[in-house]
Amino acid sequence: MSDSAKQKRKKAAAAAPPLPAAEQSLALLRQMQLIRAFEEKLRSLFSAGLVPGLLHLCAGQEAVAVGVCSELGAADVIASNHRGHGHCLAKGASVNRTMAEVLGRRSGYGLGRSGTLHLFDSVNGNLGTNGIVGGGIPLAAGAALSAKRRGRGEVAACFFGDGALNQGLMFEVLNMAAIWKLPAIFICENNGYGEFTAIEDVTAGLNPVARGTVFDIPSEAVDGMDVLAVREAAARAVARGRAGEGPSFLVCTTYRYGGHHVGDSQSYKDAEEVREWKEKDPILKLSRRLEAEGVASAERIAALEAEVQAEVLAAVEAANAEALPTADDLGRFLYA
Amino acid sequence: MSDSAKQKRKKAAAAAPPLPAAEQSLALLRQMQLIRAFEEKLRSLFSAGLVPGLLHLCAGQEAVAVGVCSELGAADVIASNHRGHGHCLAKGASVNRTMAEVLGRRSGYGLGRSGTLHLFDSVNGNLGTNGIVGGGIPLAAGAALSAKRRGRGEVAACFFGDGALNQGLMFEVLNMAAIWKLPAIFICENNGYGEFTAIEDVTAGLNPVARGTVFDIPSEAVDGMDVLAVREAAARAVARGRAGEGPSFLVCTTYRYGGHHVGDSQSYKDAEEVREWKEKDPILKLSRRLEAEGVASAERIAALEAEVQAEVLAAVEAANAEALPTADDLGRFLYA
Amino acid sequence: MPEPRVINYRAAILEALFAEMRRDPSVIVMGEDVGAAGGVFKQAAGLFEEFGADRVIDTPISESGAFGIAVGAAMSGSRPVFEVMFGDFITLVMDQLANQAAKVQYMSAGQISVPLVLRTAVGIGANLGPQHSQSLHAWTAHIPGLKVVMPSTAADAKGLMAAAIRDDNPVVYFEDRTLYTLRGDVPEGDYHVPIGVAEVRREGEDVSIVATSRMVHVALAAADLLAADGISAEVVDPRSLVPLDVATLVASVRKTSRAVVVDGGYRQYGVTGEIAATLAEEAFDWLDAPVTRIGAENVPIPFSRSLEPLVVPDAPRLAKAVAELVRRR
Amino acid sequence: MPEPRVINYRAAILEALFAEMRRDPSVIVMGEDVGAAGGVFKQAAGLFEEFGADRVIDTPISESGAFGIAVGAAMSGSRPVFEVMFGDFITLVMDQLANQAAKVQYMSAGQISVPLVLRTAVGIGANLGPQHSQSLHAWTAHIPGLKVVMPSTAADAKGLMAAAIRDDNPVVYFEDRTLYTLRGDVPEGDYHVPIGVAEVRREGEDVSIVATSRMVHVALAAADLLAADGISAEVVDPRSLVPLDVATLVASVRKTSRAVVVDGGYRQYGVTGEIAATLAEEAFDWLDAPVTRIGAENVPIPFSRSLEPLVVPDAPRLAKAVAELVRRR
Ligand SMILES: Cc1ncc(C[n+]2csc(CCOP(=O)(O)OP(=O)(O)O)c2C)c(N)n1
Ligand SMILES: Cc1ncc(C[n+]2csc(CCOP(=O)(O)OP(=O)(O)O)c2C)c(N)n1
Ligand SMILES: [Mg+2]
Ligand SMILES: [Mg+2]
Repeated sequence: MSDSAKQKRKKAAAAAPPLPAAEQSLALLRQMQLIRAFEEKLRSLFSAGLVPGLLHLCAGQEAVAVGVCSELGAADVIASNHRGHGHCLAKGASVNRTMAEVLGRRSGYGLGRSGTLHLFDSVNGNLGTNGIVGGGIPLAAGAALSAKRRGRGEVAACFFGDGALNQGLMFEVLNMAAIWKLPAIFICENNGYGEFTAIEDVTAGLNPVARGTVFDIPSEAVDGMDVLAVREAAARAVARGRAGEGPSFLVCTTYRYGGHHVGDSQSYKDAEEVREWKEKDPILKLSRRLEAEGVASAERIAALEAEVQAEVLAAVEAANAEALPTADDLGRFLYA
Repeated sequence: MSDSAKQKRKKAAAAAPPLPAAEQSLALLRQMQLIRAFEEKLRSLFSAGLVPGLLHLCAGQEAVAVGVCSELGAADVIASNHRGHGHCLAKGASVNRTMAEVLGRRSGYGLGRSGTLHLFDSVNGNLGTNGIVGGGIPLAAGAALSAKRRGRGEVAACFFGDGALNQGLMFEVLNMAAIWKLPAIFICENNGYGEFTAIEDVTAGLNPVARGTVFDIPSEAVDGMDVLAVREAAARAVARGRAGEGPSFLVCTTYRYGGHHVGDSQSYKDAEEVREWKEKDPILKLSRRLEAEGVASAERIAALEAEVQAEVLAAVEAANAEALPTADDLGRFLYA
Repeated sequence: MPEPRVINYRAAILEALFAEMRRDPSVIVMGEDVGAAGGVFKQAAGLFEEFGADRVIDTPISESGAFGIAVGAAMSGSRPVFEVMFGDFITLVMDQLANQAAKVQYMSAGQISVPLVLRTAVGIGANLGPQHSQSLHAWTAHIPGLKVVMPSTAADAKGLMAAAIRDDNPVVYFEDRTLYTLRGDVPEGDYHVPIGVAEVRREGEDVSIVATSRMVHVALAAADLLAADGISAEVVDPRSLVPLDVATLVASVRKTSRAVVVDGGYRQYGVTGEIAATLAEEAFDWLDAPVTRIGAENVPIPFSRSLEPLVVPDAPRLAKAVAELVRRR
Repeated sequence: MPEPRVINYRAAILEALFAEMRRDPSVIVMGEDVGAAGGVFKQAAGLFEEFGADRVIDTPISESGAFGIAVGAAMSGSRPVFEVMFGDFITLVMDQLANQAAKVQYMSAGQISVPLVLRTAVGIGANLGPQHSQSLHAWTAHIPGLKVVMPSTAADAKGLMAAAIRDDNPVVYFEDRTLYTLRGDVPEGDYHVPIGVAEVRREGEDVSIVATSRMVHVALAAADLLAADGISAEVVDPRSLVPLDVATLVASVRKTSRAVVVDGGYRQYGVTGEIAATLAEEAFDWLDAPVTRIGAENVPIPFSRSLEPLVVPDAPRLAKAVAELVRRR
């Protein structure tokens, strides 16, 4: 990443928002810890050859998923992308069924046939992770259209990376969301890279936020490393949606610590850059504040951490105890 | 069209640019007259059942094609859209071969197989009219890429309507033209409607010009009813392109007097609106200035008009004398 | 079954749309100029007036985004009927159709259905040229998870539209513009034609002509010509390509021992290949002659009045081909 | 012909790219991460270093716009080799491919050619799931004006890439990721394989197996199994789908009197239909059994380790199917 780009990305940091009530704050922390633990476990399972296919992890980006989803209700909907475990879990997905699906077990959300790229969870309003960059964007807007017609104040959010900022599909959908005043929230997780390519090499215009404002959509830059900042921005967006005021566009500056997928050695990044971002870690940041403001002790936080680790381990064990799908499953659910 | 939209569109008019030298001024006028005469003739032939398919005429919009193409050289390239007779003729296409093609004669540019929607003219650098809204935009950008690699300062321009402003393709191409600094000129002919739908009903954002600036592309609103204003803006864009400074985006406010195609009764417009725009007619406007500034007498202008009428009539006669393509032609030129 | 009465194909489609929209408030219509304008071919006339802008939605010229939104709407409680103005433009929605809509039911293991109809008008004959005349139904038929229907009569136009709207899967509905004014008996009231059931349009003994959509009428006219020539042709209309009613098709061919498959899409790697290969396999021991195929010529469809009529078979040319097959030794 | 030497399929493709780019400065490469990264599968490794950012162009994730630009570049003096990272994503470029690139030569009556190569990697077997495993070559083969090649060996990978780049038409080049490490004799230096010529990979007497791309290797392995069983199978590789070398295929089937067509795309309305229908028609009087077809199962390709191997035939299952056909009474 170029120096000027780094500068630009650093500026995104703003004044710290106040902590929510203790229970809520701890819930946010625990959710981020859970996502981190879930994925770190997957990383090691992958290295041991136990995860089929490719694995895109979101370590470093947890605050975006958790901050946004903490403002959504069960009747609200999300659509996700290829880096979507965080979004799914934050929206309430069962750890067990998610783990089972990623590991290809019959007890997973997709019968173990779909995997990480296609995690659907209708009970919790999740229209799926997606293998097509930008693919989830119109799905969320469509859910917003259904929600608008129902008139119960529900909203639909979608998560996508900076890479999707260049898909024509995104522009088309933003335009329609604006003219139809859809209760949709578009959340760009700008982690600076699409695969091995830095955003500034493929993306014209100084500020991605302008890609929302050009459609007169209220758009803002958000510190994506701060779950509270994300939460505040999401709250504004959700309120607009519920009030019938139309869509919002949030560009959350964030970072993936790891490669594009597990196994990518990240030769296109310098180690210093990764180290710098890790200092801004969203879990660390919230933990420090909780301690500093006397909401939770280091022990309490460690206990939460142990809890989520145990939950993840149990999920892996449960998954391993399940069968793989069988030949009989090959043709099931092709048609309704 | 809503009243506020009308207001907005009226404001586009700016201070009058100076007249070019007499010969050049007359050439601009004659070119616009030719396009008008060509299409009015086609309109009557169509009504007589002599034109196969659908016919989209540009009466009212001639200044854009003529203003832009007057700044292009033979080695520069254009790509056009479904309303493209003006673009083709302004870029130097033979009146006879263009007429023959639209009438489906073997002597046409496409062997009489392609028609109005697919008028290609490689000698004059025309990559074709196009049946797909937005379809020509990447073609011109591709030609700009070739031109950039050749390094001879050539540029490529494309013409598209306000309807294409909502195609994701347009955004994608603008982004790439910007990051690659392609010598491309994007010209939106904003005539207020896409088929039967007013632009403001389907297009978010107050100002289409912002769809260029969001990519940091120098973008401007242009009075598309004034050939001299278009010419000036095009000159700036061409100069930028030739100098290696990248793309430009021009939004020319204009109007089609007729329906979307011949036969469309325009029930979605009010007659008053059409009348108002006809007062701003680009041919009339230039004629009046030429007279007022003593460059050409009314007689001279009438003589030019008679000349182009004769040229068009001759083209129709020539076309009518030609054969239709035959069964032997069906399979020709499928592959190179 | 309700009483038949004569209306045209376009009106029959509209009748189904009105009925389904009245019956089920989750049905919405989306497309370019489908609102106040009533559709560029008047194929949506009156819907806007009755159901309003909330349910009859004019989209910008943003096919892939708008269709993607329709898919998302279908995944969340709506039942969109989405129109792509010309069949040639489905090129623009193939990702949303093939990679999303077609696969969601399967990938979600039945958690989420995609009950939508993609309707699109095709048709050779109006001199509209290469980008406004082709029919790419073969592409959609290739993708598991989609259903594909091609009504040939006014009654089927109504019955298959009603069935498509009620179906919980994505259904691609290819309507032929050149049939819009075709009149026929259409049952009033609630009427639906099951998707996946072929229809024998004319019984015959010597040869089976399997014909899709508009080609059914060409085949029926050819059968008349052949009858005058002493050849008895059976005409079978699959009506839906997916699912394909193989049993009805095969039964016909086993009876006649000869088959010609005729379709309006490009012949190369088109639907005639699948159907002919299936018949040749399933009726192998009954066949007295090879199964032959006729499709559109393998060229971009010329706009020209002299060439366009040569691109797909007319009754005389089809009759000639059939007669040659019947007389083959 | 230059000397052969053993390299792998991926290296063979690259050898052709390097050679053609050196030979002709108008050849450029475009795609996502094809530049400094050398391609996500290293299928473009080294090109950027030798030819620079001016000729090896990293595109944004804007498939339709970027491919459209490639088409425009091809219409104006460049010869782009455009990469679509996964074959599943050609859904995003179908308008530029089918409505523009394929038709320009015809519509312009030969004034403007579109000399470009669309290369895309397909391949079942890496547990990548429904949106990263399917092969939609049938769609491209349906469109007149395109050529479509599917190399199965390292030598063909080189020779067909060289031929595709030199061809003045748009050529779609389907490469199979699972063959990247397949090694084989590849002639050094200038080597090209004519597009439209099939190759008999193994001679046999009892049955012809027509197999595309990776299925060629499955067929060869099946032929070994069948040989042990006393059945002599001929394996024919069409190598290009358009144009299709019908003569070579038909000659094989007329010789053996039996045929199985096997391909890695979805079976329904896929390329096996066209090929089988053609063989059944052209070899009708020679056939002792119906032409049978095997493709990918008609479902989204599951990512699961237990199911993915069931989706396309392996040698034992193919051998079984062939043996049944040969023994059919
Ligand atoms: C349409 C499409 N093009 C290309 C790809 C391959 N691909 C997968 S992820 C990715 C990069 C996405 O970058 P970004 O949107 O920034 O998300 P991130 O990976 O950074 O979270 C690419 C190019 C794809 N999956 N879909
Ligand atoms: C991709 C695509 N969608 C829809 C159409 C049908 N269509 C042809 S012209 C047109 C309106 C275009 O409006 P605009 O771009 O403003 O050009 P204008 O006709 O006003 O000059 C439409 C919708 C098409 N040809 N291509
Ligand atoms: Mg990114
Ligand atoms: Mg317009």
